[in-house]
Amino acid sequence: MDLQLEQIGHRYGDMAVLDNINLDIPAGKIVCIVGPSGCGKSTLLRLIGGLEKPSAGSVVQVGEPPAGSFNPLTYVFQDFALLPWRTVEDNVRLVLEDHPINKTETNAIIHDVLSRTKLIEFRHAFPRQLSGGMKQRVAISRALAVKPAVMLMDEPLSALDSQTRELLLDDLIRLWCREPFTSVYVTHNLNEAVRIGHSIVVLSRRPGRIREVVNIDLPLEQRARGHIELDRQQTHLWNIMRDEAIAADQELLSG
Amino acid sequence: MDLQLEQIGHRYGDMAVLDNINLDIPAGKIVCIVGPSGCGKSTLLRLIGGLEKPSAGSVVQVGEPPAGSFNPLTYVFQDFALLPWRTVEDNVRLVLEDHPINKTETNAIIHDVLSRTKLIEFRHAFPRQLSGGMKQRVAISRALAVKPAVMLMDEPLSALDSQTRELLLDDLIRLWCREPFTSVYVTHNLNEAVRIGHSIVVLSRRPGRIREVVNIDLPLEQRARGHIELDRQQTHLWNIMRDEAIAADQELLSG
Amino acid sequence: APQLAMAEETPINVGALRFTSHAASFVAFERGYFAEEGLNVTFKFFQAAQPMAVAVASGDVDYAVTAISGGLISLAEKGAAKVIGGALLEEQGIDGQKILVSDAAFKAGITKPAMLDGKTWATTQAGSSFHYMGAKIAAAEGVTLRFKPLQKVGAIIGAVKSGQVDSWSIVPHIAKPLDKGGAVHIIGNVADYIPDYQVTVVFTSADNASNKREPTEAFLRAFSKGADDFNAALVDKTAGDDAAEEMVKLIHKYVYTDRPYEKAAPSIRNGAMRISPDAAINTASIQDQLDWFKAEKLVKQSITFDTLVDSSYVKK
Amino acid sequence: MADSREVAFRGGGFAPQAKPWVGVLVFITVICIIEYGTRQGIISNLTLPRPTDVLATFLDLWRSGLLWSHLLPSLSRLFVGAALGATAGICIGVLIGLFSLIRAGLVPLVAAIFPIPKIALLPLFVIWFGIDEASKYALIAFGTFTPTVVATYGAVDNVDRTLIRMGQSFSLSWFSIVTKIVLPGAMPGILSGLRISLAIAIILLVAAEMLGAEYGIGAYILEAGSLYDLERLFVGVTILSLLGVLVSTLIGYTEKRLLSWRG
Amino acid sequence: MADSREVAFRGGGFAPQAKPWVGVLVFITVICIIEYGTRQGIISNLTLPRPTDVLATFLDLWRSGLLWSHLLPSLSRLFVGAALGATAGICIGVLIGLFSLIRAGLVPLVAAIFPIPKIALLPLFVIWFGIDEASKYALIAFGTFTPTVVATYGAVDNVDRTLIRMGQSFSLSWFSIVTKIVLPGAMPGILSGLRISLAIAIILLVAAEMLGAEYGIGAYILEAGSLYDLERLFVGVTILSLLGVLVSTLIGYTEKRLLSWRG
Ligand SMILES: Nc1ncnc2c1ncn2[C@@H]1O[C@H](COP(=O)(O)OP(=O)(O)OP(=O)(O)O)[C@@H](O)[C@H]1O
Ligand SMILES: Nc1ncnc2c1ncn2[C@@H]1O[C@H](COP(=O)(O)OP(=O)(O)OP(=O)(O)O)[C@@H](O)[C@H]1O
Ligand SMILES: [Mg+2]
Ligand SMILES: [Mg+2]
Repeated sequence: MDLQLEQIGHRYGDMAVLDNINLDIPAGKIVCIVGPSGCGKSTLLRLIGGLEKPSAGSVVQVGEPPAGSFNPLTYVFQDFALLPWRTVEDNVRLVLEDHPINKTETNAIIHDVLSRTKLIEFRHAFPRQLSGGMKQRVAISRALAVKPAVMLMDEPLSALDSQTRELLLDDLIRLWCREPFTSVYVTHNLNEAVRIGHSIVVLSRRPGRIREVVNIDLPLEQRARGHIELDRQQTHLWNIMRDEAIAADQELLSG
Repeated sequence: MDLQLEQIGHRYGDMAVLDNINLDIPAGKIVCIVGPSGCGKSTLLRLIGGLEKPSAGSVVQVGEPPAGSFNPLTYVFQDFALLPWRTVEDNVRLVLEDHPINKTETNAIIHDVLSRTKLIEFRHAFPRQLSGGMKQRVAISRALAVKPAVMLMDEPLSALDSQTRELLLDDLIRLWCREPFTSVYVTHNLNEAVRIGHSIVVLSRRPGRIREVVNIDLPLEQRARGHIELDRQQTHLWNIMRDEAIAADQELLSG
Repeated sequence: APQLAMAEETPINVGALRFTSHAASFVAFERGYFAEEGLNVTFKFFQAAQPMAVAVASGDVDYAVTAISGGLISLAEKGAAKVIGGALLEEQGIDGQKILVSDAAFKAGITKPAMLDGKTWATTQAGSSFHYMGAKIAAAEGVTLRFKPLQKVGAIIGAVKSGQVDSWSIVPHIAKPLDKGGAVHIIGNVADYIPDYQVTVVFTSADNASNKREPTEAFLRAFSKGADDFNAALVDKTAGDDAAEEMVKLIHKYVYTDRPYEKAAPSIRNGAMRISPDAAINTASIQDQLDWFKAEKLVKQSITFDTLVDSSYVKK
Repeated sequence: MADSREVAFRGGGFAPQAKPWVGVLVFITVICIIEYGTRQGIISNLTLPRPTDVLATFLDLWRSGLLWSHLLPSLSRLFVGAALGATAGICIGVLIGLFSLIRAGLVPLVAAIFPIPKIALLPLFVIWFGIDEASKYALIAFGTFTPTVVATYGAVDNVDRTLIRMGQSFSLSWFSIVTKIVLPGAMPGILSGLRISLAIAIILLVAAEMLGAEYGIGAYILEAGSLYDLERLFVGVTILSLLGVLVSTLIGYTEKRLLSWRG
Repeated sequence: MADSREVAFRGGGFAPQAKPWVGVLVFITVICIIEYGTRQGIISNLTLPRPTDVLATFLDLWRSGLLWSHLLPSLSRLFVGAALGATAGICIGVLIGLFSLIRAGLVPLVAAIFPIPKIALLPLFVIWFGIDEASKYALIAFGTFTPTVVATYGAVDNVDRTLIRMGQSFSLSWFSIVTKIVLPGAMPGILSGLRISLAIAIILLVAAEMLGAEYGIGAYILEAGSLYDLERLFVGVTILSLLGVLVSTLIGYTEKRLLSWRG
């Protein structure tokens, strides 16, 4: 299943947030979206996932979602969005409860996703007992549990410290290599973008427009730390964005 | 004025947080502290600044603080710690109000530090109107206003998005190059550490002990992005820390 | 006999306060007069008279005894309550309600009601019997009083004891111990100013008065019997000491229950005032009270004696 | 692209939208139903008064000038009592927030005083404070005090500790930290506590005016109640209700001015 | 190193420490002072009763068995009334939190009802609910209702919207979102609202028992007040105060059990 964004525009009241976004999200690929703060990255992700209706244009789903997918478009949130009153296991169970599957199947799915993220031992722990990295791994397990066609990730690593972020980025890459998934991955971190993105979409300052789309052909498994090609791409991206970032940082926020 | 940490140990109740820390902080140098989450970096910084009393050992101040320093040991906090009900200018004024200087002097100091951080235009804005980068620049101005002998910085950039972080790191380096200051700089980000640290102290998992001290001789102004020597040092640090980071991330938090 | 007319016992609710002035009902109940009339009485006790009046209007209580108050007249005007008989009566010669002054006022030389000019007079609420008594005394003596509404008898006692209001009038069993304690002084009798004052009346809902004649008459008969016993034992004291003792014991089942008998007995004896024989109504007194309420603009001008009283039940 | 379709919308909701006219409509409907019911006799005149009669009674009260004779003493009692109670409450609350010893001593005392009904103490208030204005002020002050204390020390507790540590790290004096960081930081919590305290103060007006008040909205209500005059009772209750709305609006306005930094 | 010295400590403070014995000490001191004062005659017997007399009165009450005759009806009124009011309040509060239309219609109504003193409506309660238990339940329920509504919709409003969006993003049904996300998320706020509502319920016990109650702590207090019997008045007040502490402890316990996930 592919996604196509067709001339998407969005406004909040008088404020234009996104303008004329055209983009293809092919199956099995990770599309990264980068851009200065407030340029509408999260908004774009909400439009793709159907959590908000675009003011103009449309998000089109091409082809059927794979059979057995409970929730074709599935989010992973920056702040994990775990229910603090449910254990790890029950947080995953939450998203399966509304579907017509029996208890053994549910337990099998939970076991499967928690072992893929190495959380089996912690299945009875409450979120408050987990470190940030573990919380995000729970959120990823939960997303995997509904067998998504597309994973929509909004800065999934930015709430973590940079060491944990390194570890989790490796985990994500390993997960993708084992079984490729489609993803739209919003990030602020250019290093993250060049490590995990098959293509990187650079948005301009608000109202967000597509400045450039950078494709990186290097297979994910070969993108080690400090790879020369990646450093080159990262510096290229930084040069595109530098002025926008300075301007965005110097702006007084309204309201 | 130098600082010397002598056999510092610290416990909270039954929990040992720091153990046998010996460290010299020479004047005019930036000492970075890195280590896994919860290893006691912030605690160590609080001990150095006199905000907490160490359970064992002592922090010794060698030599007099420079004349005219209102607050020899001055913090820059991760979450900015700006008073939301005061404007930029008044946030800086706050820390001068308890000192016996007259109004014109105060205003001159405020003007000076705000222009060094390029915030003059925004002096009447409230914190809520500022972007994260600007807020941290206000916090840095406030720290500069009291003419500190040592700046104690607790992950000053980690609340910012990575593009703003790049910009602010450059600003900090430029500030230091213009007028070298002494600093203890806690960070999670190894890239930040190799870019700004004259020496980098690696702490072990809790209870924090010094694993290694890495000295980088390259002058700050030459440490550009993607410098080979820095990348090498960064990878070296990552290798020291990797296992600690994994273990720290896998730990259930107590309480 | 009336009880044959009714196939089985009629259940009725009687509202009461735990005061000696409600003794007629207690006696009629304890001595089986209600049962003889085929009435199965349940007492509903209240902390104040005003909610009791409202409870009669709402049908929660069938019969009750209370002072004529603005509230009762208003309920009668709304077609919800009717006075059907008389109860407590001021009578010259019998110990009745007392006029009190605070110790401070007494020391300042106020020893007669005539000297109360410009002084404060405690009432519970505007339109209460205290208000009426004060107004009548003031009119008779040609003085002006300032009325202080204090809502609760407890608050009034506190205010009089501490000298914050100057004067008040109250039933003897409260007045006498206060006087004895020295904090207040009795300076007169209400009966001297309002002769034959109909202090309390028996009333019921308008519906009972007009549509349930039989049980209403039965109630009044039993009530009167209780009143006769009470008057004989404690007011006229014609029944002898044993009867008086027995009467006090009977009443102690309802009043001052949490005090030992020895402490309660004097209060019960002190509280004995005449209850109108045959529940007769002193029409003149009621008319006077009604006129006063109207003059004070506390009730609607359109109310007549017959709105308030159903005089078909008892002798006037 | 035979099998292509738009992504379905599944967000929205759970976000209240302002619909001010609905509130007005509800009030009008309720009043109309009561008017109709009382006119038709479905609602007996013992149960509820006719709204038009209440209005007429109110207009009478206004024209006779008595409205002001009742309203002004009540307002001054409310003002003085609430000012005393709130000021004392804020002071004690701040002290509790700042000093562990005072907290340990007073918090249980306040907790024990809170559930005491003020009307139970009416006879004592007469002795303690007399039956003039002092006892009314005292009763309202007493009722306003406890909730203000609780709200205030809660607000002080909730002041961001990092801001306090910041103040200490710049070696600010204790006094500066309290006046420049703790108090402004606690202000939002204190103000929202005042919303409740002042509503309680209005409620206590009736209890306060049980004590020898001839004039005052509370006294007016009590008299109406004792005369079972429902029209006047409802006029009084409506005035208190409007007073509540007014006070709440005033606090909203104060919040807007004092807390303009929240944007 | 002639001029070397340790860094001065300047942190600490602004963090309350538990000192439970101080509270106990304060109570004991206050009681001792009153005892001494009344014995010496510094405090007149009109102003405050002697604590030992209060205790003796309490013991009498206990021995006579009347304590239970007064306490049990009050407890059952409190329980039924507060349960009714709190349940209705939580339901309406959740509805207000969930539906904009209901919010727009009911919030102004609740705001208008809040400042109405319940004692002003006593005569009406008799007509509406009679003089038996129903009117006492109704009065307490009515008084508990409004603060519970306000606390509940506040709690629902404060449920983290990202959790709700998460639920929607997984296409959970509306019902699942409400029962599994909104209600558990609002629970801490609802419970802390109940603290206030139940304190109010205890306060209203006295008002409720003005309505034709023979037995009950409120009736006991009223009778003591009307006889100006300070010992008994204080026995009653102390019982209510202890009841308040008990209820607050019970809520604390419920919080601990229900909100164990907060750790
Ligand atoms: N529900 C909303 N109502 C009104 N304005 C909104 C809403 N959501 C977002 N905005 C505004 O739209 C703009 C874009 O927001 P968005 O969150 O999409 O930016 P972003 O690129 O994700 O920023 P960041 O990098 O900080 O996460 C911002 O100015 C924001 O204030
Ligand atoms: N005031 C305190 N009382 C009790 N325990 C504390 C206190 N402050 C910190 N700790 C504990 O001490 C340990 C070290 O905390 P500290 O904040 O110094 O770590 P850190 O290295 O700064 O972590 P991070 O990288 O997450 O900022 C943690 O386990 C923390 O929970
Ligand atoms: Mg975003
Ligand atoms: Mg830290």
